[in-house]
Amino acid sequence: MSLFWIPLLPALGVLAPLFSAKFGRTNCAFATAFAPALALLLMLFKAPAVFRGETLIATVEWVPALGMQLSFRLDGLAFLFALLILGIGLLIILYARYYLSSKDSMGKFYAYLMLFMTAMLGIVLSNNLIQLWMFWEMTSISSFLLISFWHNNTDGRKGARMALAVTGAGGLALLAGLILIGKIVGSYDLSIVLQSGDLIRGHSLYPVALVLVLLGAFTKSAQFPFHFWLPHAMAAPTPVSAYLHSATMVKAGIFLMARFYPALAGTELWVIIVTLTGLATLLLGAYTALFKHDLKGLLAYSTISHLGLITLLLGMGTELAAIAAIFHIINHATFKASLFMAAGIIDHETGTRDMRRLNGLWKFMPHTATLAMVAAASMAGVPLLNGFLSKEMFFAETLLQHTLGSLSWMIPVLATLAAVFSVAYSLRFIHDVFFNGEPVDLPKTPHEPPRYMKVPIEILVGLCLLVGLFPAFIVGGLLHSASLAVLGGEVPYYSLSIWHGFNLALVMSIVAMFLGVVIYHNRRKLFKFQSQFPETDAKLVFESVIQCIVRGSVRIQQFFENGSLQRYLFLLFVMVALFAAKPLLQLVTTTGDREQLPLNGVALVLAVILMFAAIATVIWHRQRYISLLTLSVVGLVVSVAFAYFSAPDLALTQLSVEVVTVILLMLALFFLPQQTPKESSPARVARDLGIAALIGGIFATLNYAIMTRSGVSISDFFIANSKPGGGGTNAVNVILVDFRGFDTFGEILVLGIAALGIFKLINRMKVSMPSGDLKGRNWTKDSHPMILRTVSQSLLPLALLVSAYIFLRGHNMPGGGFIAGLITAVAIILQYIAHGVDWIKPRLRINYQWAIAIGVLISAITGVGSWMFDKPFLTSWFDYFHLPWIGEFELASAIAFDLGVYITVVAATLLILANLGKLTTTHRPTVEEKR
Amino acid sequence: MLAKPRFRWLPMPYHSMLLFVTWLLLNNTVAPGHLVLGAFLALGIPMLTSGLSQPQPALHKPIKTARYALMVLGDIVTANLEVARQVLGPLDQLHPALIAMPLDIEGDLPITLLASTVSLTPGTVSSEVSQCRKFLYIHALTMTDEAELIATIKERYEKPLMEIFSC
Amino acid sequence: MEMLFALCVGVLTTCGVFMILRSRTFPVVVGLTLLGYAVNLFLFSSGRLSINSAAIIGSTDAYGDPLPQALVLTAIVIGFAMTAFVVILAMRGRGDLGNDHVDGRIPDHSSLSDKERN
Amino acid sequence: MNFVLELIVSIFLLIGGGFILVGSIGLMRLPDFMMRLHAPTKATTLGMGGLLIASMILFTLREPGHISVHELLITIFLFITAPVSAHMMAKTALHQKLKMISRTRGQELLDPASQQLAPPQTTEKVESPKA
Amino acid sequence: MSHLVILPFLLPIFGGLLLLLPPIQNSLSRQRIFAIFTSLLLILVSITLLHTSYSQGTQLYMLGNWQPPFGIALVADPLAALLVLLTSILGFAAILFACSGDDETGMYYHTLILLLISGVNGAFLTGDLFNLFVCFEILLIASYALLVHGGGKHKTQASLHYVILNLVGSSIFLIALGILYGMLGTLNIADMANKLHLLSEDDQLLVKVAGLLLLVVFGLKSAMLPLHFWLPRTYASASAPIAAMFAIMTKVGIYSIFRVHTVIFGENAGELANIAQYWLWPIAILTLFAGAVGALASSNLRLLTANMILISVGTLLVGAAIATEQAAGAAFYYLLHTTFVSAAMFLIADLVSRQRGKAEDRFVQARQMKQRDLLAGLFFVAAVAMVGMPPLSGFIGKALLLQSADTGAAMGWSWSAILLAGLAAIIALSRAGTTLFWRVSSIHDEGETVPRAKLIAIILLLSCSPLMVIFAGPITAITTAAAAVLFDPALSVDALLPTLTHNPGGY
Amino acid sequence: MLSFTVILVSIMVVIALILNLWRLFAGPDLADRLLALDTMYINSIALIILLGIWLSSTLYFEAALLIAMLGFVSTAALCKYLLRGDIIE
Ligand code: NA
Ligand code: NA
Repeated sequence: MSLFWIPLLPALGVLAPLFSAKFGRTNCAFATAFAPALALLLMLFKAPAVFRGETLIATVEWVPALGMQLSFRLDGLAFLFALLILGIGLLIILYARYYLSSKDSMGKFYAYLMLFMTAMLGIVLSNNLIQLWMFWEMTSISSFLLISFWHNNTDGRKGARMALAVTGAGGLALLAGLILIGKIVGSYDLSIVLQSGDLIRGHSLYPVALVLVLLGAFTKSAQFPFHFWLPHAMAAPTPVSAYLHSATMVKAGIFLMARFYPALAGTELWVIIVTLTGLATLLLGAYTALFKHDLKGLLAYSTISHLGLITLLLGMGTELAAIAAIFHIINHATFKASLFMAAGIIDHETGTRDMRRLNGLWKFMPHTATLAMVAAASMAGVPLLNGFLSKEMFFAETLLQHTLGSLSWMIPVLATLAAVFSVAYSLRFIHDVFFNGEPVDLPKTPHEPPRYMKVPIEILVGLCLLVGLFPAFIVGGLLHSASLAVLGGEVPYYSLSIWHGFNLALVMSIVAMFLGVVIYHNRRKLFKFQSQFPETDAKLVFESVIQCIVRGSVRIQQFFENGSLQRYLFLLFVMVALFAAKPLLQLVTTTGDREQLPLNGVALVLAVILMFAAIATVIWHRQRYISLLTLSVVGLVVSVAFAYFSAPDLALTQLSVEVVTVILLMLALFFLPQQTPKESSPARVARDLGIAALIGGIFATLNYAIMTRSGVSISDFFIANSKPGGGGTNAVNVILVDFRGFDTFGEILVLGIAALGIFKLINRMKVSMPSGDLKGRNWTKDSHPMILRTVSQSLLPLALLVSAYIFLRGHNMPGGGFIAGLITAVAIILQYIAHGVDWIKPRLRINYQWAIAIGVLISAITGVGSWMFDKPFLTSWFDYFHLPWIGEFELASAIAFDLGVYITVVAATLLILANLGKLTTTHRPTVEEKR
Repeated sequence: MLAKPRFRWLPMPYHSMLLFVTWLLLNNTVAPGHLVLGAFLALGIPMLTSGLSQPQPALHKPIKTARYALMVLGDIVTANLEVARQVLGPLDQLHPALIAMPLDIEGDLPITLLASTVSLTPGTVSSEVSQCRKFLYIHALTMTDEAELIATIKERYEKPLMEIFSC
Repeated sequence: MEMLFALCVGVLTTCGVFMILRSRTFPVVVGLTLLGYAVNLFLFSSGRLSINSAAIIGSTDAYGDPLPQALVLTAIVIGFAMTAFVVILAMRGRGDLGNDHVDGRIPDHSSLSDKERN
Repeated sequence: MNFVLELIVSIFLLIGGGFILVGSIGLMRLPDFMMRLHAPTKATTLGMGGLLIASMILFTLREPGHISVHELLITIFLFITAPVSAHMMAKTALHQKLKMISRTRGQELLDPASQQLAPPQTTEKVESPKA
Repeated sequence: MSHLVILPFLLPIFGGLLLLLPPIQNSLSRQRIFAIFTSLLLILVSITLLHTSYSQGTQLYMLGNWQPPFGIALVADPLAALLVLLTSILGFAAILFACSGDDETGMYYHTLILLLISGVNGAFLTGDLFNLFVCFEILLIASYALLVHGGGKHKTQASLHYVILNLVGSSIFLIALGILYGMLGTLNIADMANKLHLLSEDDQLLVKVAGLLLLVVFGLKSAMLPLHFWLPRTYASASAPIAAMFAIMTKVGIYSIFRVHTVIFGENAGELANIAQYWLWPIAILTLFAGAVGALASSNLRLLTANMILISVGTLLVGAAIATEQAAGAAFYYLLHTTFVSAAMFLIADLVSRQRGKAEDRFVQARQMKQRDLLAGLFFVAAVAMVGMPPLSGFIGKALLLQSADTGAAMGWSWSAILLAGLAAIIALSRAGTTLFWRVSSIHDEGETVPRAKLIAIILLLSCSPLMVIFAGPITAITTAAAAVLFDPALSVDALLPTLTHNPGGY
Repeated sequence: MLSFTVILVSIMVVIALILNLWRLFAGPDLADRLLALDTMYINSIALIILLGIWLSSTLYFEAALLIAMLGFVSTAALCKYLLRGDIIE
């Protein structure tokens, strides 16, 4: 379990800088370094076991559904990488302590750094594919934060975004690849996956999985053609570049290839893809590096080139090449990190990174210069330094491979060519910066940096030397155990000595050295040649591609989502037609076997009236008042139809709702234009008519098909239980208040909410009112005709009586709380129409809002009442009582429920209509005034 | 003369009576239970709505009222037959007219009743009451003599109504 | 009879859908109401058509299906609440946006301004 | 049900139906709005009256001991409301100054009526109202 | 007998109604305290319900004591209970957030939110299709009223579209119900699944129409292509806490697709098995595409968040299209995650708007926010979760879903669509974040400091994301169980229908 | 005989309804159309009464009563609109 502490310590360490930042920079750095130092120590304790070739694994179950465990694995490869991450990480912490200025938020920086360190450790220690991916993506995120650390700087923001987009995309591909591997193997457990190499390689989806995983690796490791983000990530503070972009994060891709080497490598496909990608990257990076005037730009391309080199090695598929790759990982990390740190010092001390201005710094900072020169020499592959050793192994391997068949000879040649450029740009780094005349126009006078800022470089350069001189002693064990992990079984013999005799590889090195010097010497001609090509700034290209995508998206979106409701509705109807039409086309018979009702003349005429009225509504829809009248006719006929087809309750409801709706629409008519302009083109009308007729046809067909079919239904239950179970003879009403009282409860809730919502809408509503009618006549001055007033007033008690009648009989006969409520409401609305709001207001002091709440509460409490009898919500109760003289009568909880319905309906309707009325009690302009 | 509520619990006795009868009509019954319920509603509803009603002249002659109602019913039957003939017959024999009938009767309810009677009896529709409540504009489907029509209405309908409301 | 009923539903639907596809709020509301009628008739008829069979226990020998009736009742009430809301919203829209177009803006090809139409 | 009852009911029904039809024919035939306004009175008064009486008779006499008088209520309602509807519509027509056929007498009253003014005092036929 | 099942529906109703009455109605602070109290209570109830339904199996509540299919039954299976809990937490956050001012810009805020919650909870709990319609209407009408909360042109306009579209949707729902009742003679979902087999092949076609019409209806609610147009504008124009609350609304549609199209039209439906899936595949992919395009085209944070919701809808629809128990479980986990996170993002967008002056949350250079680091931190967490990057909950949901794709075609389509949409999201959100927080024109100290209530609300929602990762094991266990119930007829159908004592009649 | 009469009278009422509809369509003024609608309300009452007689059922009485009451309110409101524009003020 102690394995968990290795990533966990830095994870906890994220908090350390945040809390210690206020205690000064040095304390903050120490506090930050504590956790990784401890983790490093912990790991070193594990070293003997790892060097013995053991694989330490610690697992905790996490998400079984995802096959995801929290599982860590420490083998040679993980050990090597973890060592780099923690070791260089500690040096970076020290370095950053001096690098960051007092304006920078050190706490935040260290916190991001620790987050990154955790993620990196997570990747290399993961023993579960999904977990590995989790940490993989976390590096993308934390590196985004680190690159954009100076976020006021546009380059920083854009560079970070680009890095995130590219590595994020790769990460997504990787996820797909890993899940695919998991599906092939049946487990995400790395130990199992690594043992299932043959299964994976033999699977038909292997190419897909391989490509996906490699996409992840290549994007992360800045392989061609995904390399372009790395130079722009150099906008990051230099400690970040040194850490992420040389030593660790970009190596995550390499790590991935190494990690999956036993599972994925060894096929032709692997060799071709990885080798060619590596080769292209190697060449491109080496060549481009030479032309970069920016110090960090040069190092960035150099990094790309070296990453290509390692990739190439891993691609060759031979065991020795893999070992060479691992060795070069170590070497590159040491010399490149130190070079970056040196570049950071130069930048820090001079205020520029432009090599055209940086000249002759040797005089100002000899100590730094020396360190940089040793590291650069290692980068160039100068003997006695570590870079030389791995490069030599590389050359040797290029000579042994047969990747490209008869063209395989090209690989050593191209490798040498890359080495030539590598020597050239290393030389440029040394000569152009530290010698080559006097500095040009530097913002600051350079001098040596603080003492401890150089310590990390000294350590790394020392390592370069030590490894270069005593390779087997220093890294032998490390390399061996890592190779063991990568190769999965036996490690072949390899020699870590400085001298392998005078062989072809050495010749290649010597040629590279010589030609490199020649090229650097003639660099001006080469620069001139290169300057003929327009320099494409990847950032600009990337940004413009993104801009292009964004603009395209905007265009697509504006085209489809043009804000036109008519289009949206049209699509909705098309969808309905599409979905319904397909099954209907397969329907064999429309007419079912059920006996149909005979047609009669009266019904026919009524139907004709209904259809004519409906069509008239459409034809006259632009004269809104007329369409309202025809609409009323439709409503009337529908009510009569309900009555005709034995649904008296429905007829009553439809009638009362109809009136309220008409009143509402008339109110709307006053505040809306009274006519509709002719807007639709004939084509549009035809289109709309087409889809409307289609939908109409579909609904009619469905309706006919259903009505003519016989079927089963639960309805008999209601008929049978209405009286004995629900205590009422009106089955419809018993369903409403008892069997499905819950629906009714919901329904009054809807009505209540609608009223509240409408009241909310009316509140502070701006209205425009027509000053006269359609023909421009003034409205009459007689706002409340006397006769109407007088009669309405006497109708009110009568209407209330009818309400009471309808309400009380509802349970047994057509009627009920809802209809009664609407009758009451209509009667009161008639008072509003006849007398006006001003007259009613002081005479009818009802708080409709309260009434709605009380109405719904009465129904709810009636429902809850059954809890006392240990029955579910809305369980009804009824009984028959006998009183002398009066006779038998029934009491039922349904009546209380219905009372709630009644009150809600009255209150909601009035809240809506009465408040609408209030809108115009203020002055209304006449036609003349408006002119 | 305006009727003042005589009892607090019976603000509109005629209304209450009317409601009670209506309740029994609605239920087609004189069962005791409904008598109680009807009485309760007949008392309760006016109490609820009394706030919303303007005081009106009281009915003083219930018997005269009934007689008036029957007379109007009779007029409706005879006039309807006459008008039906006119409607179905040649239209060019119709001589419509808009007339203004001076009103002697006062008060909202009496005027309303008169206007309603005029409208209910076929052949005439009360179209407008002048703001001063002194004239009733009537449209007649066909009219031979204006004075005669006015006199008939005044004699047959306005006078009894004035008696009923004693104004 | 069933055919006639279905025909009515079809015509009401057609008219409703056509109106819903208009560009001004009022016709759309009218269309929604028409469609509402069609839908209620449709839902009602899912209990099949029958005459003289009201679901009042004791009033007849064969009862129609009371359940769709109850459903339609609920649907009518909910439809009313929704219509009311959309009507007021349309008014609010006219007040806030200055016109009664469903999109809140009158497309360029419309020749009439809102004021002229009043 | 005996023949006499059926006959009586049928007669009332026919009376009702007849007047309803006459009213609607009038609505269709009559030449101007104010004249057409007279038509529905037929439907509401004798038309509905006939039908409702028929219904009352039928349901009262159909089964012994059961009276059906609630139809009266509809009649009462119609008698209360129909004149008011007619009045309101007439008022509307006056206000909108709808055209009446040319032979209509008293057209000069249209103006004062639409503004609810007293008629102009020029006509001698009308006595001036008491103060 | 336990009434636990109905409490998530009733409690907010009682709370909401009491808010309308004195003495609570009289003062805003009383309203706030009461609303918070109610929603906290609701969370407790929901947790209890989830625990009960998970440990003791599906809870059936027969309303009115009528046995299904005759009466309406509430069905609290783990899925419903889980979503009820989600709604309750969201509701609490929306109420808490609004307590520092948003509830004053219009009337009835707390009442309407509570009633909305009850509608949503009702929709999750009901086992009756018509009652589902009623619950839909409750939540819709409450959402209409809430949408216009605060007033303004944009809200009016957006809600006009939203309301009209949904009214048409409701009509289609009723038509579908008419067909289903006409052919199957029942309204209970489980009973429908049973009765489907009794129909002739020809009659089944009619039921198929109904099933597909329901797909349109649920699709409209869940904003699937091409019925999604209402969503971005609607969500972007709503007040922040309401937009946050709305994050659950699309999920109701998704939930209904799962409930109806799995239980009624699932594997065991014979000829009608998986009728929705044929359409769901292209729709899901296109929805993801539309969401990605929309996200890239968004010009402000609210719009972007709305489009992210669209992406999440597409992702969930993929889960529905795969139509396996595993996919459903994955989808439910993802559903929880995306609801929390998008809700939080809406709230964050509001805070951002308030500190950026006239620029609001548009992606343009503007003055620096007063509490930039705080807001940037919140945004960062939300964004990481939203795009599905580790270590927050998005990645587990996404990985679960990708993993559940089984056939080659399913993998090809769903993976590429989901992953590419994820990439678009990364690009869009990184652009958004860098612009909003880092492209600063000037440094002012104006703007309101974030009130504590708002901060707590956001942190509450955001912290759900890491918690969902840490407790991913138990949570996926619940979502898996939730999915299992849906896919097992013994649990989703047979268990809900007591042996009938009544023989159904016929026409 | 009665059922024959009922059918005959129903046909008369239905013809009346058609005539009303014709007036509703023909106008010419809004008031004419309104009058036609008002007449249709009354004729519908007749139709429902006839339905009750035909089915010898009193279940439809309330529907007739309601049309009588609500039709009036509707007509009054529609008139008020033509007169004043705003029906509740
Ligand atoms: Na230089
Ligand atoms: Na008004």
